[in-house]
Amino acid sequence: MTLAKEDLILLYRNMLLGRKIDQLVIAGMATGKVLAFYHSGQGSEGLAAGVASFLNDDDYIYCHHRGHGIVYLLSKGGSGMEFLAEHYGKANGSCNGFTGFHNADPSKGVLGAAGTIGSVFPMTLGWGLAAKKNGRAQVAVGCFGDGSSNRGTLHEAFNLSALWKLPIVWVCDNNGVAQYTPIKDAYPKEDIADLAAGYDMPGVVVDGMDVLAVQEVVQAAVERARAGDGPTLVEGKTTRYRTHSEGSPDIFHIEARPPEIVEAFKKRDPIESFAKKLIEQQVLTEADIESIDKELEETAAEMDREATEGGMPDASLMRASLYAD
Amino acid sequence: MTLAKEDLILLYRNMLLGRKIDQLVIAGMATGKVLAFYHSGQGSEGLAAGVASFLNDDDYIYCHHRGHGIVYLLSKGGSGMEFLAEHYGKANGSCNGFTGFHNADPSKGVLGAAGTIGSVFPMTLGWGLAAKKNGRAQVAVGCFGDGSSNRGTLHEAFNLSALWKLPIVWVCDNNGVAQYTPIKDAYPKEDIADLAAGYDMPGVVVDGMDVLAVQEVVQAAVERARAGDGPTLVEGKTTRYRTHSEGSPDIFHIEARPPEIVEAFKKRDPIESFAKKLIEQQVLTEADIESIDKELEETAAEMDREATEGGMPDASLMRASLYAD
Amino acid sequence: MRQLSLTGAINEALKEELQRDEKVFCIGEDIQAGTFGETSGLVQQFGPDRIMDTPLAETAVAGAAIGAAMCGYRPVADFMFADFMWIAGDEIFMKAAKWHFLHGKKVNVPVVFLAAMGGGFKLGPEHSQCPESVVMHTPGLKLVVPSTPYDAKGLMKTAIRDNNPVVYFYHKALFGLTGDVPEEEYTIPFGQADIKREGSDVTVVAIGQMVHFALQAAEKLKDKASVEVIDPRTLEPFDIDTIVESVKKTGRAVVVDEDTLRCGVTGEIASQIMEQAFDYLDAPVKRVAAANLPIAGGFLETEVLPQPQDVLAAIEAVLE
Amino acid sequence: MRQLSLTGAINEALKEELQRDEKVFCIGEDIQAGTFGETSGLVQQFGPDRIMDTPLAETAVAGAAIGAAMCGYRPVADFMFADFMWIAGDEIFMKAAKWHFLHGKKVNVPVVFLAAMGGGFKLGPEHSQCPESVVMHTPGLKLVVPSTPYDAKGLMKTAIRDNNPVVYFYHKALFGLTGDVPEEEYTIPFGQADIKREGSDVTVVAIGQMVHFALQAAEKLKDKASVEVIDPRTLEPFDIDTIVESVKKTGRAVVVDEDTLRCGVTGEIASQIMEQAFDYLDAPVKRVAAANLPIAGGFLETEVLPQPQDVLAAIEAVLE
Ligand SMILES: Cc1ncc(C[n+]2csc(CCOP(=O)(O)OP(=O)(O)O)c2C)c(N)n1
Ligand SMILES: Cc1ncc(C[n+]2csc(CCOP(=O)(O)OP(=O)(O)O)c2C)c(N)n1
Ligand SMILES: [Mg+2]
Ligand SMILES: [Mg+2]
Repeated sequence: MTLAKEDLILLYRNMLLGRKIDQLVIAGMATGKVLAFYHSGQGSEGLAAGVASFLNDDDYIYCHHRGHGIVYLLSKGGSGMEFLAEHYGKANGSCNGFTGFHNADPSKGVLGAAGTIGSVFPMTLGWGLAAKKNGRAQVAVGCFGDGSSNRGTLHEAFNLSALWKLPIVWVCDNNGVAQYTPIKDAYPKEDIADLAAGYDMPGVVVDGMDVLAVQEVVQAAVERARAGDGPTLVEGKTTRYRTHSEGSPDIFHIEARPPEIVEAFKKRDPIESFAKKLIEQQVLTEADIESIDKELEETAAEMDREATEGGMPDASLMRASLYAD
Repeated sequence: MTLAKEDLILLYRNMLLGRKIDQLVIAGMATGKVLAFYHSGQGSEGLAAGVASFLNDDDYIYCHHRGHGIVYLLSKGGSGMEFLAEHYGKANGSCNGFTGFHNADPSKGVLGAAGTIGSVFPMTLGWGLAAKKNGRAQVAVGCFGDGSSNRGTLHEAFNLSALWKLPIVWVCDNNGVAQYTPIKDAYPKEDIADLAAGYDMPGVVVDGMDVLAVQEVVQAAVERARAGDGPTLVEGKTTRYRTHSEGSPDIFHIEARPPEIVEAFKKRDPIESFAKKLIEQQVLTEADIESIDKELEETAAEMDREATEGGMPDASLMRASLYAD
Repeated sequence: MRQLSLTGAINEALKEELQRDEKVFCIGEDIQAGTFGETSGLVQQFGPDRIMDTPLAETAVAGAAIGAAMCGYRPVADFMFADFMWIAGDEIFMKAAKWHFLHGKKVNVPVVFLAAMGGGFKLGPEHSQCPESVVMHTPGLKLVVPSTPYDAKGLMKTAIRDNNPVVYFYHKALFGLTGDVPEEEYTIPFGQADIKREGSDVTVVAIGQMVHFALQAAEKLKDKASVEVIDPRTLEPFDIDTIVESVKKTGRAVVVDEDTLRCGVTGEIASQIMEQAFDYLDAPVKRVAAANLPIAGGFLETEVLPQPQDVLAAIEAVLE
Repeated sequence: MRQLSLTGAINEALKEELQRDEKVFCIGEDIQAGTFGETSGLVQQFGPDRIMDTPLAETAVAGAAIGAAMCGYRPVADFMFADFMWIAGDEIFMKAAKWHFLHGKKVNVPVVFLAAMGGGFKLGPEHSQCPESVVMHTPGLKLVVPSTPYDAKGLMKTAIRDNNPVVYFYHKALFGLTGDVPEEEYTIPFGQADIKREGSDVTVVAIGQMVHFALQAAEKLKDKASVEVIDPRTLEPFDIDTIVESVKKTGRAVVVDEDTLRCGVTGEIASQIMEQAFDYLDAPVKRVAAANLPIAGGFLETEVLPQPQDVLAAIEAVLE
């Protein structure tokens, strides 16, 4: 698929709106408006938008926890307002304000995610199995981080997905760090994509800061999956602009994380660099970029207003939520 | 290390005594003398003896469950009598008759094994970590099957053992089947050894029916580990002469396991073929082979006698065994 | 009436539900053959896509089932031995159990976790447990433990049709137990205890194989005392009302289960009886359960697990 | 006397034991920095080989610790959140717990599993649990739950020196709680409950953070009733004698814990009280625990977890 103008603009909007919402949550953490914790996704919007912007509503996705999945969610068609409201603990939140940070929108193939890292593997495996059984050429996309890739659940799910040729795209957001642990102290090789060969599965490394490069690689993996040729592992190299979670130190073990790392990546910020490219390629003008920025600023603010005005969560509904009827 | 005559004979004796004890347990299953279940190890004696015969007493080993580890145990210097007594549920069993099939002889580096397949990975990882901390050039050997290799614990332990360059030798007894599941329906590739590359770990395939080939490959891996160069994965191709456990059907899913498979391997029986080789190479004569056979027949019978005469297990000792003092 | 073994009853329930609803499938290790016969013969009729043999990978088996359930399927994940559920601990106790609640009631997880539990085969501590308390303790999991072929079939059909995760434990010692199972379709609602024997002097609440130990004891005591034996059949939902009603009549209660005593289901049931029938109790509720030890294999298994004479002695003790 | 926070007391105990015995080491994810400060500052003194940061791999962390313990080391495996122990379910509940017994007393497993438990931070059902009952239910695991900095330090030193697997849960809400901690070396033996407040009208058994809720309630009620507050400090071994003695004096008991009610530790403790002090009880033992729901995040967390007013109300109720 070659991208039409509106496709390119969509990618840009998904990244930009995601970052604006990310900033709102960060602000909300400072004021106590956000109730639990927050793991900012700034720095990996390119990977997230490139992965999720052109999936179908009935494709399943397990969003990575960076930004609590906001860019994946928006790209998949989910609601930013509900995302914010959930973080504010409000009844109009994506999970009725029961959780403080989870997403769920089955109508968009967003079936949720767990608080334990590495659950992406068994859950996405099951969605991929269902997708294959459905026989409607759906795909399941499982997104995780470099640290998550150390969980044993990866091995079992990678093996079965390859063995059963399930329509799954495994996406690793390799930002080089897991909480305070640099990847060199978590995995002996350079590329996590190298794990794929052990399962006869293609493993592809892509520049996660380049939304178009990601989109192209993922598109190929999605087509391969839809065609019944089985899973692919895509590893996107990104960075984490901020600390692991708001308020936590920015360290490798006990030393400061070398600022050069982030600085180098920031020069290739997925949003700014893509804006530049869109202007160069005359897809958009400076003025367009500005007006999109204004528009999305308004959109985010409106979402924030609506989320903030949400009612308190319903305790009796919560008590009635242990079981499905 | 090139093997001296007595080394070659030791390999032969370890395989042969192991098979004789295996046959005693099978007979005991039939008479009800053996209390739990039994997973015969006939067909993989060559791999087991080749792996364990020349380790030091202070090297740790996690025995694979085939033959409930008997050939590994004997090769490591453990007691066949205690092995039998444990299976007969007697007080003189390796675990005081508390378990019916477990082994433990810390003085020989046999720290035990679990009833759940795949525990070999985290446990051996810990022994390897201790070995490295001890700084006495010990190794830890973790033995498992092709089916076991599907457990997620493999990924976590392989990764950490490679990352930390632990002195571990991972040994896979690939007999092509896990209970009723042929490996082609459990893993998409031909060689499990291919998993090693994902961890920057050497992966070696060896003919598990050839005790000398195994010994050579394992020796190299052990030396590598002792030298501090990290773990190696050794995959030995073997077969399972008998059913998964005594009394269970010999099937792939629901069809009979093709007899040709076992027949082909039996032509290369690790014990018979090694006897032939020893005679050809004039290490032993036909007469020697016969007298060794007689001798070990007696040894096994004597072990059986002593095990059978063992007293009933001590209930009060059992109740006092919840905790170490 | 037509007789079936308990395993045969489970097998028939699976077969009927597989026939009734194409969304139902079975998944697990070596289930096409069926390690205990529970799934034997199904693949011949329904094919390998609906009776799925898997590699030896418990987190993947659980995940495949849980994930597919979220997408509208009704998987029965067979864990062979109940002990092995620990290996998929996160998937069963944190994913399946909490997912529906955690996602604002938007996603259902209609999965059945099937596993054989209990001792009697001298298989040692990793192949003999009855992990009932851990399941009953976990909000979001329903728990079925049948004691007869009739209950086994009716409860399995209900489990598969339930829109929530259901753990279904059947006891190894009852595999071959035969009993009446009507040819006609029937289901048994969750949360309805069954009075297996009526009595007026003492109430015995027993689960799984222990129901039979209790019935034997009741028979032995029939000239001395009238023993009521109640089988909850499902531990979640739990029918405490039937039990409390009985205790108000008898004034004495014994709770029998094969799981480890401490923090087991016996303590929970005994506490609920005390809370709701304290003034009716003529004696403290007595508990019979496994000793606080791993389950020994070999000859000593009987020293750890509750035996028929222990149940008998406990009933006699509360009657004094 | 010198004041330390509860986390600081744990940290000091680790430091002293690391100094005392070179076989002691700490292992876990991001423990060199220390997610909750429990291990902070140790790597600077003891180096990365004894304060080991690991990849995100719970079965490997547990296995590395358990396996090394079998070889004579005394690892402290830090699981960050108690909820994550489910991920190493097989390793902790089937390997560590059973190994010594299973291998005829020939192999010891002196490992400590350290984890923060409990709610109060609105982190939802996978970061807020108090999985006490599951541990207490498992033969072979000891269980420590401190409520003060003094207890936290003394019990940690005992835990590290114990030759068996010990699970050590400390409550998130108590991280910063400060209290007296002597400079001098001391340890606290397992299995000795501590009477945190003496009283004669009602016995309140409370665990972890609940000890403080109970003490607040006792203070509020001091003009109406004399409340005795008992903190078991270790749930295995469990000091039932001190509790029974108290109940024989007061005739009334409330058991308070933050873990889920059903099959929780409260039912076990209530049952043991009934069994050993039935004739002394003027009212049924009352239980206060978490509702049978996953632990909601956000504003609704307080609707699921026991609150101070719940403890107060329960005490008032048994006093009627
Ligand atoms: C099973 C589990 N272990 C540990 C944690 C704590 N934790 C949350 S995020 C995280 C780091 C994850 O790193 P990575 O997968 O690389 O994702 P990133 O945060 O870097 O995007 C850790 C250790 C958890 N939530 N679940
Ligand atoms: C975790 C776990 N799952 C399943 C089983 C049941 N089981 C015992 S041995 C076995 C097959 C193991 O196959 P493999 O590792 O290839 O060893 P083999 O028996 O073929 O030598 C199975 C499924 C078990 N004991 N533990
Ligand atoms: Mg990362
Ligand atoms: Mg095999």
